[in-house]
Amino acid sequence: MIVNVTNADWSAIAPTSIVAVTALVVLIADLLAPKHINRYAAIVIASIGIIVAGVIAYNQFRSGVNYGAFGGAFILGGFSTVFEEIILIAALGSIVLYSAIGREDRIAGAIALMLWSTSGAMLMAGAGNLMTIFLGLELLSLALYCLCGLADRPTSRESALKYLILSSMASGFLVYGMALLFGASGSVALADLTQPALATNPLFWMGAGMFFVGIAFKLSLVPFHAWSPDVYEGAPLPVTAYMSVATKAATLAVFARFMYAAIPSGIGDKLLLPIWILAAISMIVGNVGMLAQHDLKRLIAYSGIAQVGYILTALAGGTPLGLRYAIYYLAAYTFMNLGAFAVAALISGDREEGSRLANYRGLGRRHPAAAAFMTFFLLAMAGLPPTAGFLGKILILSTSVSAGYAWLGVILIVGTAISLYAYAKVIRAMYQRDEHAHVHEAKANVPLAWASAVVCFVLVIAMTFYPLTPSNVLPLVK
Amino acid sequence: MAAFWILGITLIGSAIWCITNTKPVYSVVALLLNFAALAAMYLTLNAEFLAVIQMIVYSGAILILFLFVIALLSSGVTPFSVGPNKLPRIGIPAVVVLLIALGFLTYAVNRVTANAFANTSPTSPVGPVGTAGVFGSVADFGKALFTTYLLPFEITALVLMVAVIGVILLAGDQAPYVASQKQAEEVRREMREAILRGGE
Amino acid sequence: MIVLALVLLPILAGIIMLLIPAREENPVLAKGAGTVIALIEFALALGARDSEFSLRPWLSRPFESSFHFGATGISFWIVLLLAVVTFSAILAMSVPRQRQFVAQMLLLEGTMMGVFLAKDLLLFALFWDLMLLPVFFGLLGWGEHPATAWRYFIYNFAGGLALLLATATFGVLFGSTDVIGRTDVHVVGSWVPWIFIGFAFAFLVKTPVWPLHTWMPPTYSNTPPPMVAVVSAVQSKAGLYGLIVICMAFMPDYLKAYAGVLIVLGVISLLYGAVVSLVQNDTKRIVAYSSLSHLGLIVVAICSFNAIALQGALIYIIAHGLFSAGMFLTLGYVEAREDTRSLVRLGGLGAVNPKLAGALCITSLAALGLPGLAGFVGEIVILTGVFQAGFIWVTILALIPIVIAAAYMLRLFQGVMNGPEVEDLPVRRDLTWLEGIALAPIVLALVVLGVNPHALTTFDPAQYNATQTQVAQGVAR
Amino acid sequence: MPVHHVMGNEGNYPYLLALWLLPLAGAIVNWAFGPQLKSAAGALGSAAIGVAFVATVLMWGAATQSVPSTGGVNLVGAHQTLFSWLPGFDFGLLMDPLSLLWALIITGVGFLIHVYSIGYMDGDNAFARFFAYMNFFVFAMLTLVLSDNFVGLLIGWGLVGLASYFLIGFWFFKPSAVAAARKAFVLNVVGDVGIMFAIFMIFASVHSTGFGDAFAFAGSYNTGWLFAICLTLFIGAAAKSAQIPLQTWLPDAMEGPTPVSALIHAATMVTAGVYLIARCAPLWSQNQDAQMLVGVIGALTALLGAILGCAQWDIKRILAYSTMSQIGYMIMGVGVGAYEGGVAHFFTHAFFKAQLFLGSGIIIHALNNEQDVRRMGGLIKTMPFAFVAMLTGVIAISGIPYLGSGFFSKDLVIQGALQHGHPWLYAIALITAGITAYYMCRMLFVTFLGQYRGNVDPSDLGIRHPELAGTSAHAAEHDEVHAHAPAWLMNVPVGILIVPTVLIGWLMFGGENSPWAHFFAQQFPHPALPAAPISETLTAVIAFALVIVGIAIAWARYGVAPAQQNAVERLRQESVRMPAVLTNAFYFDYAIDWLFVRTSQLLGTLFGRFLDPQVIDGAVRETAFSAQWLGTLVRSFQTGLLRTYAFLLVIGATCFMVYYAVAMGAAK
Amino acid sequence: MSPMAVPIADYVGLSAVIFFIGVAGVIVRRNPLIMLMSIELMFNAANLLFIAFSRAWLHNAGHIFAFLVITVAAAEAAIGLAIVVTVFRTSRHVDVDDIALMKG
Repeated sequence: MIVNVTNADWSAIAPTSIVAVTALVVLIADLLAPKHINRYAAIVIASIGIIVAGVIAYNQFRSGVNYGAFGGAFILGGFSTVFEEIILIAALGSIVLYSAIGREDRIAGAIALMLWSTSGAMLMAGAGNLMTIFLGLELLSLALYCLCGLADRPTSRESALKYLILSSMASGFLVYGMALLFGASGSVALADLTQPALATNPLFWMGAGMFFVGIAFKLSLVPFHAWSPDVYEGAPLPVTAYMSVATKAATLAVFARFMYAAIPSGIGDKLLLPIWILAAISMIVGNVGMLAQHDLKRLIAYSGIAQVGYILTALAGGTPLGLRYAIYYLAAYTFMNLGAFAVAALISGDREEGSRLANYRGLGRRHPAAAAFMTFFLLAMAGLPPTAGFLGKILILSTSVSAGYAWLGVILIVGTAISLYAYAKVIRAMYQRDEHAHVHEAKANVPLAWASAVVCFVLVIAMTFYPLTPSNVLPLVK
Repeated sequence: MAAFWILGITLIGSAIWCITNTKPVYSVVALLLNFAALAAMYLTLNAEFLAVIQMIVYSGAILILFLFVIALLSSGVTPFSVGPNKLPRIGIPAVVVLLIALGFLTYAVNRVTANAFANTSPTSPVGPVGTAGVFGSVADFGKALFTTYLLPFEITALVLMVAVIGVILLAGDQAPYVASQKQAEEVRREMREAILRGGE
Repeated sequence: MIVLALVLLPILAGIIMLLIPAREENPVLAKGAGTVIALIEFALALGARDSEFSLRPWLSRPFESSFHFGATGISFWIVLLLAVVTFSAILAMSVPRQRQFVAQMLLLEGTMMGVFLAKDLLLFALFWDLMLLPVFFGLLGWGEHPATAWRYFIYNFAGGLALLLATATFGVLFGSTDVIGRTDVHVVGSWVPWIFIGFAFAFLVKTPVWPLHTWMPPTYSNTPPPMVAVVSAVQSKAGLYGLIVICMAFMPDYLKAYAGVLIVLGVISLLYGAVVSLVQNDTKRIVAYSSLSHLGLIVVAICSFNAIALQGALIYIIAHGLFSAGMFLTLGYVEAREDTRSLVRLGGLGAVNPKLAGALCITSLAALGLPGLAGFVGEIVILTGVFQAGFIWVTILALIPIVIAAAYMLRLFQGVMNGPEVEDLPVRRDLTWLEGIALAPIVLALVVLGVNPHALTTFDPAQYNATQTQVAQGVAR
Repeated sequence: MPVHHVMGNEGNYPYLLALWLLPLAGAIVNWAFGPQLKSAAGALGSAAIGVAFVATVLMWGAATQSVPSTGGVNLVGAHQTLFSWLPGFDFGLLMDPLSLLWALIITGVGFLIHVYSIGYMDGDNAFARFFAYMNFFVFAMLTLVLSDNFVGLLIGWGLVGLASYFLIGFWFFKPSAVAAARKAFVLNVVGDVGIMFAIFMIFASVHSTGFGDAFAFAGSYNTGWLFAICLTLFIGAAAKSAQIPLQTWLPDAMEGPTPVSALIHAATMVTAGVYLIARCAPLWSQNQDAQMLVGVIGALTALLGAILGCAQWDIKRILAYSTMSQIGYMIMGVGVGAYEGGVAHFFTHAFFKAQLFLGSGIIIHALNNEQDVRRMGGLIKTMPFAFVAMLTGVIAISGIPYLGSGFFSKDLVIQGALQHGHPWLYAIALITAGITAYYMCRMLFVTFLGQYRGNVDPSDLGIRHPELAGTSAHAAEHDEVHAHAPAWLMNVPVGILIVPTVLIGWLMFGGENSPWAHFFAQQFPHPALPAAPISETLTAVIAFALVIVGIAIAWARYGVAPAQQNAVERLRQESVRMPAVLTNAFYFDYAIDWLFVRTSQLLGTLFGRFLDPQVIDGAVRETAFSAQWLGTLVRSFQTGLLRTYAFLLVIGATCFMVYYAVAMGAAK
Repeated sequence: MSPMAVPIADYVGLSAVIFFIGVAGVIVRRNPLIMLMSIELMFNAANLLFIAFSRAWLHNAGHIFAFLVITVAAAEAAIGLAIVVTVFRTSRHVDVDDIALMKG
């Protein structure tokens, strides 16, 4: 059997390739560029690469192409491109934060790693067989292990170690599950998993179960969530920003493709029930976990645990609209998170002061604009209007109700109520009249971070009034 | 049949030896044994190329790396030791849980019958080990790798690149980045405090 | 378009005011600008009757939703009330950081305009949550105890979330949320009771009704007077408005099924608020608990399913808005002069401040339902209807708080204004002309509506025979 | 909507509008421009009422004009529809003989009292405000009596209560006045609420609140409802007219200036209850139970007021209890069905009680706000005019045959009770007449005979707490010397009032053929009644005998020469030995306080201090705490130890495998 | 084609045992190096499964997958060891229980 690799195949992974190659360019430019500009050189080159990749992906989306490249290893289509765009946005939003943070001499390397990580995530978005999923995931994760450990803090190295060991363990489950799935279907292609005979095949069931363990770990669903607060806290700020969005987006893409396109018909409800239960638990535990946090990144980790629960609520039931609104909420979540991290970067110095919540005390007076932005993003995460978080929750609620998973909607509401309490504590600290707080002064002169915050702000509002949910995604999942 | 059992017992035994040894070096040795047995088992399954790769990559590269690291970490004034166990009672529950998982996994999988695989059309026939063009041969493997599975193969390049660059960045300059002596002291104090506080 | 302007003008003005750098601080200018905008809003509101604006779609799936505003039916009157009260509140206030406060007031006005003008449920829910924020920040920035802000926010946001869930479910079941004021809306199915409960919970928290009321007294006593005037006058009406135009118009059967519970809660609120008011020493808390009592009466009116009672509810909604705003503003002036709200410390102000005493007197008399003022009209029309609907015991119980109201309102008025002059209170100044102008429209409206409430009626007598649903739709339409 | 049954001739009556609105205009002008008007305020206020009186007189013809009867209700008077209050609620003015009578008293006596007030209130800081309130009161009272429907009546009802509140608390720097004002208002609101409830029932029955509709269907009410309507209406009447058990505010109301007591708390407002029952005669006539109830309450109030009148020392409180007692007579009269009698007693009472109050006002004014009769005495020498005024009033109220107007009207009431079949009420009324004569003469003798006691130490007179008894407490506040207005301003109105006080009763002379009976011929129902067992002449004789006994006892105790000489010691003895049940007015105040006020306050405290913060908020707080506790629980799993996380992961994975193994089995 | 001499279920059982021995190693051992080795055991168990199934299906996708897993495992071991070195270079003992700065 000979498979011809055509030009179309290469163009399918063009955005991914561009990102991967950009990483090399960044590394080379770092060697060549003078020391005092290499930080901005790296950021600018990376940004250009990402934007070019984004434009190409957008054109692919517009043209409506839909085919499996490399013998079905990578499926190009609306679904993959939408997720690619979200991942690219996450990467762009995180990379610009390097302008405010980090050591000069490692920035180029870090950005290169982040770009490779991005390309891994993008591969996951388009993965059509188990191998691409596995490799994309490993590419994403391996780069992130390194990125986590790059800051010169004990916590950073600790987070790298924790992430490495736990994530590898989860990868072990994932790959073992893949082996069982391969054993069940005799193929590594996702499309082959829809054979009706598999519905009663124990290998398939156990394989899917172990596969989901890996997925749930990456999505940091309870009880596979334990790594994320520690890792988020220890990792450098831009890495946390990136990780909080990109891993989730890529894993969600894999999960969505799996649940929409790789399950024998008729067993979806039963097969996926544990995931919905975990989503429900995550919504509660994630929001509850926020209540007693002292670190912004940790808080966002818990928040992310809950937000993934929201997104899964949209997917529950497997309706076409559910997928659209999951993507909508994912995009909203991306902007809200990136916005919050941009503000955190704004008030950070060399030692990431923006991460500790103690430093937000009295921010409302010292730096009203930053405080206002932070308030906005936190309230958006809580789902207050007029933000995309609000509309996203409405859409998720309506799909969950119409799909027969209203109990998830109710839990979503309960979780949101708890979350507001937690976000409110941060906001309260910002507007507290505490004259004696000894806190770090905001730098607030980082144009890129400002720009990032403003763009996120505008987009979060705009998405409320013009909900640009991708309309033609579902047919392209398969 | 006999080979499977011998190799299987060797695999299990060496694996248990590996994780129970107090000295990491012995663990590496046990792992080496394990990998070798596994390679042999690959041979019985008509995967001679994988068996070779297993020996070269795992035994030749990865385990050597482990040994280097063990040597590196032990090279200080005192050999490295293990601190107080903060989770002393995790062993028994862990084993119980794992046995449950194992039980359910094997129970479930044992319900599959061999004829589930009967109605398949092989991509290449099974022949003697080492024969070109048959299932498991280098040619068979290579052809698949560079055609059907070209994309995964390409990605491995990136994976390795990440590993290289990542390790360089991680293990490179470890001096804390500080602008001044005063700041350096502050950083150290902060680190000390962070350690004492145990993370909030 | 005019309704869109009603909503957007104050919001934009408020945002712009917030964005002006702090060093350009000019309290008089800020207040002036706020007053002018409030005046423009008033003019717009006057001209907005029955005008509509619709831009579609906002969403087309999973349900249709559009940017649809309209000043029809009761919306017009509440919006007018809002415009008047906001004008009065902004005109004669003095708080620190005036510019930011005026901005919050304008934002509050704009968002509440949105609530009462929205003809789309989703839009309604959006503004519903949004209108919490200015009050929240007002409490945070200018309240005495910031903790109150959280209590206010968490309670009301919990209600907002229930509203959200109910709205989403409603949208899915009916296929559209562009429904307020429509007559062809009938939702059926096993979900409807839950939708109803969601809506009702949100509305009852907002109103509030016992036992969901505990956020209200601290909120009212801590919020700066200009803001609490608007909140108590108009924001608390959002729940009642929702109960009429949503619960009653679309789910009358369920409202009827749960009416017993709601009426019991309303009656408990009535009595509870009244007796608690009787023993409070904080002037603003007295009014807060009295609001609990008065709003309980409106809940009873709505749930009694009687056209006359509903008519009375509309009148009382406006009347309560006017007199509670008047009371809070006047008590605010007292507080600004004497730096205290405690009845224990206040006393004898009337001798030196006859105008202030007059203002407090008229508003408190309206609050206790003095015949000839607007509050009385609402009370008697409501109770006439409730009695006619057959709730004889409810009527009897609802009459008791009227007596108690006389006791606590007079205790309040006399405690502040009458008695011997208190020695250690600071030197005082009578009502300034600006404050007088601020109170004038409220007092005037109280008298005019008390003498001739006919102007307020939104439907003709023939509709007394119409079904409750039709009346509710008529109210919304 | 039901057909409107209008009472009276529909038409346009400018005089009617004028007499209604002029006092309001006066009130507004006085209120708004008081400081600028200065002393002209009094003249302006009086003029407004005077003109209104003229307009009222000019309305006489229209008000007594009968309408071609259409059956059912007797139709008489003038009616003007004003505006639609709400859809279905029309608002109009009705002037029939009953309203006319009240309007005449309100504007006529009101005018005299206004003029008197110019003198009495001269020099007060809030002179203009006083007249604003007084004018406002007249307007409110006119609204009450002129309204053609129950809602309008209730509006007037509430507004007179408000005016009363303002005027009782006129000197609002006095805590006692403030408390009295609040008490009066709250108790009156109880009455308002009663009328409201009656309105609900009437509306539910006839879908209208107009008098015409309510009375036209009087026969069609369910008996139980009709009784309930009458009962609740009577609650209103009782509160306003100080009938048991809502009477306690009236004595306290004497905290107001004396002209206020004369106009509001004697002549007009407190008789609104009488008006209400007379107005609702068609309803009362249909219900024996209601008649019985109201008659009994009226008689009891009359007796109780009289008994309490014997135990008072404050001249105005004596008059207040006498007012209560006399209104008891009126209520009994209209209650049992003797409407003409009850209304007649209102009519004469308005004059003689105003006379008495204004007379006492002259004394109080002259004695610098001294009100305790124990500190008076011998005033006959210094104030002969006041004595004459008071004497005519006492004669009238005591019911000395043919010498005072009270005789005629009281006789009508007493005889009416017998005629309508209530012999027990008849007996009570007769006894009360005797007691009335006693305590009025007691007041007269103690005040005017003997030696002046103003310079005696209060404790020698048995005054225990001079500062609380109101003897000289507010005298001190009006110490500043000011030029008094000319005395004729106060004396002339009193002089004018002497005439009707003595003579007006002759209108009722002549039984069926009296002008009085003619005047009301078309107003009230006149059922055929059996002849009374005791003739009217005999009743008069019995009453006179009892009155003579009363006067004799008073004379023996206070009038005879030894009593005059030992006055100080005797008064002290009497003060000290006064039974506590009388000084505490039969403990009604305590009962109301404990039953209602303190109970409500206790509940309020319980709710406000405990239920709200501890239970309801406590529950919410506990929820928040449990969320916080859950947060701590989640944190406790987050040990920071890698192996814990790994173990968690494995537990999760195990659960997955267990589930899938089981679910797969179920799928097969 | 020759059928497999050993039932496929035996291979699955064997690999599952090895896999869970690896998992147990991660949980109970405190030495990060042993943990990494245990993870290698887990990957190898998966590899064994891939190859066994490959043989059962006579489909070489399993071989390719196993090859990829080996590559990834190598990269992971390299990065993992680098991280372990950075973490423990300054410390006198090697114990994951000692690295718990972050918790809660």
